[in-house]
Amino acid sequence: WDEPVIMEMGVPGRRGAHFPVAEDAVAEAVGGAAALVPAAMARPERPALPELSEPDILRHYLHLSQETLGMMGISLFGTCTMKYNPRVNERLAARPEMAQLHPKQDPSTLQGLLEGVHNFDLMLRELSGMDQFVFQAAGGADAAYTHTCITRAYHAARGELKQRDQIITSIQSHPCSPATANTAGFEVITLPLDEKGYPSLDALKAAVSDRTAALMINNPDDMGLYNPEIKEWVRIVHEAGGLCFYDHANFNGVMTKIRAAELGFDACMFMLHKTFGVPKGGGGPAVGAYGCSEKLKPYLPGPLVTLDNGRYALTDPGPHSIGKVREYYGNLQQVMKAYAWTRAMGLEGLSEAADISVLLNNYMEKELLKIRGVTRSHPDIDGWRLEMTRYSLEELYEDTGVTVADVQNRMVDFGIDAFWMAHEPWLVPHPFTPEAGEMWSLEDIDYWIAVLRQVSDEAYSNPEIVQTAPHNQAVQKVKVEPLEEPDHWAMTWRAWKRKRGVA
Amino acid sequence: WDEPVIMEMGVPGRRGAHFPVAEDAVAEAVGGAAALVPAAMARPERPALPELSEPDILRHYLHLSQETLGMMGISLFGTCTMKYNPRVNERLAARPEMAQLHPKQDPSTLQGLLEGVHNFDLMLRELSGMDQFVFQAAGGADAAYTHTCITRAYHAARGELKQRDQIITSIQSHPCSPATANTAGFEVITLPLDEKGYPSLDALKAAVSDRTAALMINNPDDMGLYNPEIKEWVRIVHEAGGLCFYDHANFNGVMTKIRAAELGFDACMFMLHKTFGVPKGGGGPAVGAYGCSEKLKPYLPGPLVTLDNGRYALTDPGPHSIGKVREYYGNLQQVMKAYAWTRAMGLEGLSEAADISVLLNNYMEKELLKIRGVTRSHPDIDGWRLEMTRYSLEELYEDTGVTVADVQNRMVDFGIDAFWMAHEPWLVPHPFTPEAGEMWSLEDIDYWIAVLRQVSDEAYSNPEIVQTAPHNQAVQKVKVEPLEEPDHWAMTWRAWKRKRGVA
Amino acid sequence: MKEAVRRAHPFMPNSVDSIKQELLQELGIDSVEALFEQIPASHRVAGTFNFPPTLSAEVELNRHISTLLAKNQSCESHLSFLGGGCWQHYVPAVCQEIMSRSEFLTPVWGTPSSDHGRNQVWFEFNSQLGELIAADMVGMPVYSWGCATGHAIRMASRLTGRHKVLLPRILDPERRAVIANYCEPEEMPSHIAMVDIASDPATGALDLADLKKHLDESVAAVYLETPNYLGIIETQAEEIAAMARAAGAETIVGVDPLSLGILKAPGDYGADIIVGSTQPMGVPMSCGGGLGGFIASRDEPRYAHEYPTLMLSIADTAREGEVGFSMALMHQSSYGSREDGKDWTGNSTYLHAIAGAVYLSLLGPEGMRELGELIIQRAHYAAQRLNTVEGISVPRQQGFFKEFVVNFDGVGKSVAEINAALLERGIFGGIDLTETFPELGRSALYCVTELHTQTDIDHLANTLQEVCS
Amino acid sequence: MKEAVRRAHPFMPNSVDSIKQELLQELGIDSVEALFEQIPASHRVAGTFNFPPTLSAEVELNRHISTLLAKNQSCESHLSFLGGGCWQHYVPAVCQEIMSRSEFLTPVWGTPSSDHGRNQVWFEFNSQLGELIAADMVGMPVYSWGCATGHAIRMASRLTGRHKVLLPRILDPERRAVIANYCEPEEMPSHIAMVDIASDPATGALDLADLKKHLDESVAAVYLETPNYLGIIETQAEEIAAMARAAGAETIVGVDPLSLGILKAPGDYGADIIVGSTQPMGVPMSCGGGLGGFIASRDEPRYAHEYPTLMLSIADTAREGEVGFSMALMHQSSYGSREDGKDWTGNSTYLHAIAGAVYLSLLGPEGMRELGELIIQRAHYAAQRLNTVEGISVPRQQGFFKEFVVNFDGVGKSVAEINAALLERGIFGGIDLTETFPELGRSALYCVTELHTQTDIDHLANTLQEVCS
Repeated sequence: WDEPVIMEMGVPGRRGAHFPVAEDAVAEAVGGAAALVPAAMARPERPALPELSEPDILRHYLHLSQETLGMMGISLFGTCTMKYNPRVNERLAARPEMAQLHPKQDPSTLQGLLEGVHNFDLMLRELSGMDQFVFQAAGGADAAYTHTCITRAYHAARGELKQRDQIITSIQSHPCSPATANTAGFEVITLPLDEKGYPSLDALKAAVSDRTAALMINNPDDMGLYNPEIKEWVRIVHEAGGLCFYDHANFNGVMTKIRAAELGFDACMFMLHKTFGVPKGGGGPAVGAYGCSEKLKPYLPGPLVTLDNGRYALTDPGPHSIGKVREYYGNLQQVMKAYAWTRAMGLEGLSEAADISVLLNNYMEKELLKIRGVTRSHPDIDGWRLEMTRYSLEELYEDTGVTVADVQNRMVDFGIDAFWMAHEPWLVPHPFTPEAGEMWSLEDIDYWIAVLRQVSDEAYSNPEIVQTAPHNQAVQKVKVEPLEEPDHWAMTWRAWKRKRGVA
Repeated sequence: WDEPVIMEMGVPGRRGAHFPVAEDAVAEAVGGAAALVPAAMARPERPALPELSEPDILRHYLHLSQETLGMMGISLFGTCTMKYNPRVNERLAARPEMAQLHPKQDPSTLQGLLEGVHNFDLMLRELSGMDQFVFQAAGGADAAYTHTCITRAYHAARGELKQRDQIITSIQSHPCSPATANTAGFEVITLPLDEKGYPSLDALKAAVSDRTAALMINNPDDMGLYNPEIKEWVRIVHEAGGLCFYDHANFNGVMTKIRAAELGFDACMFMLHKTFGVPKGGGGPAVGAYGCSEKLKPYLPGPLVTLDNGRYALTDPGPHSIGKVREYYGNLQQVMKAYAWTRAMGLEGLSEAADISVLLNNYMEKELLKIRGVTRSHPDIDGWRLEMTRYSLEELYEDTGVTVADVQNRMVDFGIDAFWMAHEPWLVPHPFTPEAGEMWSLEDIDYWIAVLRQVSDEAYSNPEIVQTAPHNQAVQKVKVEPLEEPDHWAMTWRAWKRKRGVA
Repeated sequence: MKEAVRRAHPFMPNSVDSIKQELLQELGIDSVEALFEQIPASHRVAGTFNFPPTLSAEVELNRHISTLLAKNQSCESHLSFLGGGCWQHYVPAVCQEIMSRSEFLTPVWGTPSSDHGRNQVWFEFNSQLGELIAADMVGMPVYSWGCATGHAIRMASRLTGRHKVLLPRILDPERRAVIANYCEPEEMPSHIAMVDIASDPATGALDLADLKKHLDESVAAVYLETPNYLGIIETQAEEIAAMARAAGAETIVGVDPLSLGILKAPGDYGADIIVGSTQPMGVPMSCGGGLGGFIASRDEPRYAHEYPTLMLSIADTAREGEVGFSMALMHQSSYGSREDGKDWTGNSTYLHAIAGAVYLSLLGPEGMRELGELIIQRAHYAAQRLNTVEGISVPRQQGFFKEFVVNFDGVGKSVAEINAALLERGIFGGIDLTETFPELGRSALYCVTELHTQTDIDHLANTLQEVCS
Repeated sequence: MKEAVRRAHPFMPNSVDSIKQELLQELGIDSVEALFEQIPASHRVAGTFNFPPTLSAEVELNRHISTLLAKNQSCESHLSFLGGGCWQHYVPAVCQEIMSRSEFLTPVWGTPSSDHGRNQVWFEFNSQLGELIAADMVGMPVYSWGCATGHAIRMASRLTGRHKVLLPRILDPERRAVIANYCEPEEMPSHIAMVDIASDPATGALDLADLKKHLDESVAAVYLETPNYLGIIETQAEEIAAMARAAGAETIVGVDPLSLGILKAPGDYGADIIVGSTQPMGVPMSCGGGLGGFIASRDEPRYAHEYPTLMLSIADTAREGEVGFSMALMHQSSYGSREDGKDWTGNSTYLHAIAGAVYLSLLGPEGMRELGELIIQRAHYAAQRLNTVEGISVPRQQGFFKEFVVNFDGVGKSVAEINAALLERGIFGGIDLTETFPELGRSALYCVTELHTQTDIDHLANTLQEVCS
């Protein structure tokens, strides 16, 4: 399809939808709409929206859907755990008994939903050892933010907030940990890695003080490395009076293997749209399920879903609550999907999924390292990685001039969606981080490996074909460099027209 | 996508769906399933179905959907009236209150459905002048067949069935008219066209006799020609004691303009999947709505949906009923969609749709006839055609060797799905019959015309590119000639494996 | 709701005055009315139409239709034991997902290339069905099981030149009525006589003695079903097929495909032509709108040339090693030969074939087995449970698949009364057989599937106990 | 339900013993346990999990979840007048169709080429929204209106270097609670003080005198909403923006996009930063799971460089004349700069942007107008009707959009009691304001949209009459 931007399409007067005209009695009673709008606020001209008919609009967006690879192809997007999204859950969540609920309905009219949410809370408690989950955070980063808000409330309740103004994290944590800590007003201390692939205990000890408000850490990290000293870390931070928050973004390889509370953490976070089978939707609606121990429960955002005398209730967590990180209770339709997915998997299924994801990752690693130009981060750290391994194409780049971005673009030509490279800052040059997970068949994984092998071969034999990729896609390579310039960027069609001088 | 046949895919032991194991109490009460199956009928081996996981299956069929053009592109499939299929109707019909109905439920539990069906019956009565509609026929051809069965019952009730063994139709009728007449046991008399484009009154008079059971005719025909003597035809057949059936397949151009009953017909048929906005689904589920006058009502297949004292009932049409042409009441979910579509269009909308489809067809005709190699059937018949025109590429073929099928294949390369050529027998060589209808924008129509112009240019400048088309499709031209040979055809994978000697 | 001003209709992109004017100008006319010149004035509609208000606003239309539908009670809102030709089975979400894809919802008839994906799905359905029933040749689906049977009988008549068919007395009355039309009234020259074959009253199996009595050289086909209308698994199928073959008649077997994970495939016990319903394979009931039928056989020209259906074949393409799909044997269809074609064909239930392909892929061999086992166990459990209710008996406790006859002779109420009482309690009781099979007394046909848990069955039994006492 | 034998899980294609064995062999190990060597034994789970039974059979899972959901009562089964931050508007079927396409449901983050179609839809959403609100720069959506406001206030604080924001007293308590977290407690060095501005009790409009009193050089931003939480259209918006500008403060305007078919666009009366909810544009409420927010502004580097959101730009591609889409200004996001980025970003509500793009395309300029007119007429009709009910008053009969305050001081019952009585009669009454806005007495916030017909409104009035008498 060669699909124009919709702002260019259509004909004046075409209609995509009608609305009823007000009933006669209504119009008689209140008069025309124009008279009801205060003159100062009446819109003088209609907004310059496109004018198309319904079939044209449908076809336009169907075409655009076909120009989106998504999980039609193979996507091993590391750190994000590509999951099967059972379509039964989509259909259930689309039912009016879920989709047509208003958050201010009386809880007596929401009993089924609250039961599902509560049941899922109980399951996550089992998986984490925590004492209460809330689902208000609308993404993993929002859950990290929730934690920073709770950290403020916790220390404020103790009168220590002014003093405790630092949050400690590692250079391998997800950017959302330092970013939300900073947004919440904390100073961020970022620990570097030592040669073992994680920060040293000494570095931690040096960072900890009576200014320490909290530790925010993931484990294993995005390189598939597990910090075996993590219990000690938690002990040290606790002793200094700080809170410990476990970013469980990389839970897939350790599901049912470890529990955050047993490692001593005060709180943790699961991403339902990553680990628990909820569709990613291109970037939400998502859920960062935030769980904590009894200690932090008074500070949770409210309301909590509780079971009282056989009825499910929405309960205020009390005066210490941080209030809200987002309006209402969270993306509960996504929580229901996660609940359904987890019931379908069952405990055994979760355990098996962790096994398979680790098994496949190590198989991939063995095969990928045979490919010319591919190396592994921390090559000197022996042993098996968990569900991910970080690789580098530095050698390929040095040999051929082909960058990791070129390889990414070229692989798309074979129906393989972009791998994840690495979060900033890049600790290894030209990084890439595929994650096998449990949903792709061995055949798919072998195909992925074969494509990377072929692209490597191309890089060594005919680098231009890789550097000018993609070749089989809806559009060619986008020129991204000018987008940092105010004269070139254009976030809307209005801006584009203006900057291009289009009529 | 390079998608293998699913029979080749998978790994033994993979599962796409689980079913529960019987509850303990059930298993205890009845024992294992094996014991419940009579030994003589126990299946010794599992069927050789493929073994895949759910995500693999989903992806396979999603890929195949993307390899289907359907109405993603532009399709002006003549005689079939491509319609917009409002997605709201699909969603409504998928509701459990429609999808999860059993036909043997007590009518008191089907009141909403029956109300919708009855309301739609009333609307079709308005559009046709008939006195009762039934929806049991599962397609237009099935409605024609219904008519032949009713014709039998009508004459049988008069003791004339043995004598009245002929059904008259025209060479321009849809093949289902003669075919269903023959299946019902009648001899078929097919009238040829005269120079005016429809059979002469003399030919009809010569054919009519006391053996005449019925006339089955469409009007306008697929060439966009209207037989202005049709009232006289009906009179002549009636006088001879025959019934007159109006195949309203080409209703789109005359909606709200003429009514079958006012022309004297005893019965008529509308295709809800063509004219009334129901999706075609690649070939059904469809509905041939069959309507008739009071005279034929006693012979209708049953039950009828009737309104009695404010309650909707399923009423037996009585002892003369032909019984059933298909189990139950018809594809009522499709009837509801047609009802919804017709309510959305409204009377004015139907009238406007007829206007637009005729207007666009004549516009297309004007433009298409400018294209080299394109001529019109009956070029000597002046005047405007209705919603279709039949063209011929004979000249193109004579000049270039490019066939109408080549052109069809080549147009697909531009995202234009196959046009309809013509029903058998072809009265003009290399025929094609686009139908503009009301759902395609003028821009789409202009694009269609431009593509045909380009293909014509190609045919004259570089015929090979047309003859070897398609070039941009999922698969190249299929070799169809061997498919008439028992050693080559293979309607199943089993047969293909056997004939190809595949393991 | 009145429309204040004329506005373009959302379904019609050219419903805009400027476009219509442009087109009229191109044609050099003032009004579209001129284009209808072919139609004599006396043919044009006189008078007005009594039409309900236009609901071009989707918000209104949606409300209207959903309010209508909300007046229904469904097999989801209620616990249903209705079967007998349309069955409530679980429809996996992936079937719905694929069947509702716009690409599959909207096509008509393209080229083998433009329809490639859809044709492949169809072929995969036919191929998987072929494995299930053990047949190398499968035609494209027809309207229903009854229609498939009607066509199959006509095929047999053409194959043998004979005009009689033997059918079981135990036959769905709906299906029988459909078949009757295919066999034509006696006045027609090609009339096919329908002769009923009795059943063994004890087992419900076909009475072989009665079959033998009627099976002579005038018989075109013997039609049998397993499980039959009353759920009974026919154990003598192989023997019956052999008898038919000996008499020069075709054996037509009707089958519930969902039984074939555990029951023997018809192709493996001598069926010549196999028919059945496609509805159980991933298609919602939709008050009977989910029906579909199939016709299959051995892959022999003798059979191939009598199919009325379209026939989709796998085939090579112009590219070495690539396969595509195309219709074969078109010339013998009504499209190819009008009245000289085999019966007729037309729009059918092809979208359901897409659901069926997905369904069979999802289940696979082990899913089919599990499903069959679950159904047969739960159905037997239900039969046992109901048999313990005072006044109720289940005459046949064995040898059935998912349906069975429940007799209420010991209850002082008619089946209609009992069903009415069940309905009040949220249950759709089984199909009333009192009038259609009077020899069974006050009986009803109960259907139990994978959707009925033990709890559901126990609830039925308890409610019947309450209702019948 | 017990599992008799281990069977491969349908979601996991490698959950097959043969594959797992093959992989173990490739790795030269006996058991997968070896791969977890990094995790010390003392870290591994001790003890067991108390987990509910596995429902790997979709037929069971579907039954379980749908049975749960059936315990809810919805705004479809009931007549609802709830609004106040989450609104029941009609969601056109095409929005649902497109939003549920597998291609849009499943992607994460590809290349500009592999994501091209989706990126274009996002750009089309931002572009259409830009037209609606009159803003050249629109960021990718955030979690909610409240979150958008919080970020906008922080943007203003960074832009001005000031740490105070003036907000209307009339503000959704939910949204206020969200904003409060963004403004940080006073202990934090970058704390932003929140100061309430009173409203004119008669009109509900912002009290300009009170505003003037607080508007000085310490103020980073003035935040106003129109229509506000109580539905009131702010008529002095232009004046307020001018006052803020004069004080060197930013004007942040929160707006209901569905009002903008008939109400003036914020960009046209001086708004610097515009925020609002995306939920009304084609997204079902889902108990609040349908929320989403937007942030927009003039296209000036000063604003552009303070956005915390991702920024999607149209751009040229390597092919002459072709356009594509890519993220701009990534370096300033938290992905690009960790704690040095602007606030933070992450997974958001981008799927809703797809629904929104379709929604705005469907409505177009005339649909937006029709919708706005219908809502404002029906809402006023409802206000009139309710005002006639004995004991009930609607203090403000004019100047609101779709929501308005209903006062029950004349009724001898609390709002909670009245709502309970309405619920018994199938109606969800308006949001109880008694505790959140005690100055309004016993009041409730009623919401009337295109979904409420005259009949529905009359039914509400009649039912209230019954309930309140």
